[in-house]
Amino acid sequence: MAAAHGIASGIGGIRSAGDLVGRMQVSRGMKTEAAKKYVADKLKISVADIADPVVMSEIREDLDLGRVNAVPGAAKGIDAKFRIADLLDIEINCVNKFKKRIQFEKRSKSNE
Amino acid sequence: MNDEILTRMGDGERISMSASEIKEELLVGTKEAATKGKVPELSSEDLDQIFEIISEKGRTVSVPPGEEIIVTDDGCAKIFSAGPADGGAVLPISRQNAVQAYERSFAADTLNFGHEDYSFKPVKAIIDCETQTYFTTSHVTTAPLFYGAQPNLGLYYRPDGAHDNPADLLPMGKIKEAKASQEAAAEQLKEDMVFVGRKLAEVGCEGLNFDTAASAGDADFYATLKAVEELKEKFPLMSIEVGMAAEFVLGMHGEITYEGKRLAGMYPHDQADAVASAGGDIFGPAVNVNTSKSFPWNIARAVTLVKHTSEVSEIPVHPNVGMGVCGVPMALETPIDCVTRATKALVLIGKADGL
Amino acid sequence: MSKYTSRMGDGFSIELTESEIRKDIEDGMESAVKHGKVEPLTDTEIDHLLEIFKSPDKVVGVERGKEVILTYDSGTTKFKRVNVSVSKIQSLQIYERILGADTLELAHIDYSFKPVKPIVVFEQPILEQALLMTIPPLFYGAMPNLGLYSQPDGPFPNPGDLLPKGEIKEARASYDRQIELAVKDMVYVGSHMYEAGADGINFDTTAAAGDAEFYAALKAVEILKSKYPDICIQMGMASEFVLGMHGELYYDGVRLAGLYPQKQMEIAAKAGVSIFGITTNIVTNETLPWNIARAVTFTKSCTESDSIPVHACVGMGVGGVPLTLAPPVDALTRASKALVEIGRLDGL
Amino acid sequence: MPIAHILAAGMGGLRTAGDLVAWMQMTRRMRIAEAKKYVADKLGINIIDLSNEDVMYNLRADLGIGRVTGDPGKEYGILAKSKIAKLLDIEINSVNVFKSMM
Repeated sequence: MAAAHGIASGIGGIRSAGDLVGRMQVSRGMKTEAAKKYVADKLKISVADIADPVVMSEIREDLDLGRVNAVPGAAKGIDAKFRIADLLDIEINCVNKFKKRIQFEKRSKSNE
Repeated sequence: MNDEILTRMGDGERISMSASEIKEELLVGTKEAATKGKVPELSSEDLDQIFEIISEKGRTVSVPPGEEIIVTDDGCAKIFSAGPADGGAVLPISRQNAVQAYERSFAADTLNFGHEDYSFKPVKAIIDCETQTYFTTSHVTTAPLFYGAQPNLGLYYRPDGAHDNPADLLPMGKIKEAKASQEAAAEQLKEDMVFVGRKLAEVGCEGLNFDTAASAGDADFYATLKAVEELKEKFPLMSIEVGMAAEFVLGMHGEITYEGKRLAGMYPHDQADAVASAGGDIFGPAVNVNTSKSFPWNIARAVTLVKHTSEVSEIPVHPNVGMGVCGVPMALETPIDCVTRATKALVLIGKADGL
Repeated sequence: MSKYTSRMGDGFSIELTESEIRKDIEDGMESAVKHGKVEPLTDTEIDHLLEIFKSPDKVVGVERGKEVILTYDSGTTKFKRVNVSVSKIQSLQIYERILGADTLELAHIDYSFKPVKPIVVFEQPILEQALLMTIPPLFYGAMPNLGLYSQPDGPFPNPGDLLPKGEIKEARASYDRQIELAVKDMVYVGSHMYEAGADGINFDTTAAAGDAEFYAALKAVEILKSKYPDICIQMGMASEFVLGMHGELYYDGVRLAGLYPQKQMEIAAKAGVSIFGITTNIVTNETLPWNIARAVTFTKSCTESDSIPVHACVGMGVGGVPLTLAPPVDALTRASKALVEIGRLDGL
Repeated sequence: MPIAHILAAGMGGLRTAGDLVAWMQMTRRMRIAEAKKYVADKLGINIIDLSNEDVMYNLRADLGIGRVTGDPGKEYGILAKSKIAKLLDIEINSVNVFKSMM
């Protein structure tokens, strides 16, 4: 059933920008139109391109946001979410937790 | 000092003892078990043999060829895919994958899987999922496949279950009410165990493991025995293993009898007799570990109780040799030196048929 | 006169003429208007629905640019239930990389908060590992399922036994105590999973046991939201109408018994819910056009107001999907398209 | 921990004859010595060889009762168990259920 809904009306997850629009609903409670516009603005693309796997595939590759094809060396999980949080200017719970676990701020400071 | 031998405490802490200290601990341990369980002490030859096992130089020890026994377990799938609280490694593989890995990669004699919440009551709600998984897994495995769950009578008391909690009633002196509550809860537990057992038997279950039986005392044990009786009568081909929670059946009720024998206060040899009478095929005794005593003390104690059970039992005896039972220290990362020494002693001196 | 293939609410295939479809659409809409006291569809919307049902294609889809976010109930258990031998993490990876899911959901096979409580420590490390290797937002989901708190499963007298005997006061007292325990369990599980890094908690099939369950879920949401202001909470409903099993429970001055979707959503938003999951029931002996028109009318009443994102529950027997174990894709995709394009959903 | 038990005292499952001896405990309640003798007699080998990989690996292939290596085209799972039931003259519940479906 999930596959049929995905085909009929889903944005397409990490094939396109579905997860990014989803993030805006999850993090800011945005309605779909507002969430799509927000993401499109951040990506500097038109709203129509949000669900386009060809456009989004290139953008995801350029920004290293994780792609549906598990390309070697490319972001696949938490590293992609680090970038997504920065890109969309949102807080992601597990990213924050992960930062805490690796003492991210302390390390960043010592690297400066 | 050259004669110092490395061993551990019951909580896993590494210690060293002299040969004479270990021998003394073994003697005191067997005496303690003999007094409590009203069973014979180990002979001096037996104690010498355990001493030899403890003092072997190698980190791990094993039985000689030809003396191997059958290993049953309480949910091998868990060691791969369950959470650390259950001793698991949280590998991202399914239960079926885990069982297959256990059979093919670790060459286990028997296999076992169960629900994440390893008790019969929670299994009832998802029985279709469990029977389906059992059915397909049994078709792709060759070694005998058990399904395991705990009777866990505690789930039938408030706040989780429907019956008044005896632990609330007893301190108030409401003995009669506590007994009535346990009897009603035991009846419900038995119904659930028979329901789950029946569903599994109908898809071809080869073995059902009632694990950690009597954890809530004599009423828990009674419900288990009654369920075994009923299931064995209906499905004689489904083998039943009953593993115990502790060496001693707590008399939370106090007056429950099975075939004329009072269940409260039963030690392993009597428990084995009750399980065999009910129709159980394999009995798993559990002997508690005292964390403030040494490994030699604990293993001598465990072997004493298991040996007598093996001598009098009419069915195969598979001691539970897990964390905190039958000599294995009470530590989440159980030390392999003690695990293998406990295994060897229980098999060679305790005359276990399996583990 | 040409006929169009459609289905009944139980999934059986039927043929309808254009006028029959139009009549069923109007009747289904009327049913929603009458029961939910909501606005009817416009003529243009009715025409749009008609076109969806007249389409000869087996599978239909939304217009380009109108795609929405998909959330999932009982996410990982779907694989286990159909006996696909993969772990929960593998299931999530399949959702992410094979199905192109916008969001993910981790869940226990016994999909209620109460049974999760004893195994929450097993769920946490799975969630932690899944979070490291997946990208979309990850929910943890379970049902409030108040039924588990009454006898024989739970500790309190069963209102289902008390009510037929006329013991109304006793039944209400039992509900009050059930609410207390259920809130505790929901907050316990929700807190543990959020602390482990979940992006959100999904309260699925809420109010299945009526107004007492709805009240308990709202209270739990309120507590979680005050503990974790950034938490995303999705609340999917069990049905279009909150059963008044208790009858006298109020939240923020509003009586919960008898609430239809629009009011349910308003109350949920007040409690702190971030995404509302509207549910509309199926009438199996009515046609698909009747059922979908009805679902769309209810849905539009929620999405028209300026509120939180609305994701419809569009599963077996709800949201216009026939009540059958293998829902036909022609019916399912028509429900999907109609609810998104006319119901103006934010997701489903 | 079960892996430590297997190494210290286990018979070796499909590597040797561990599963066969287990079947006898489960279906006939045989104690370990009796079960080993029964299986050894059925296999026509010495008891000591029940846990001898050198003997059992080839014997399992000859008898078609499944091997730990899961050889392609050879018996495993329910098919191996149906042959084990015949070999040991026992009834295995899953095999009976499977046969009733055929």
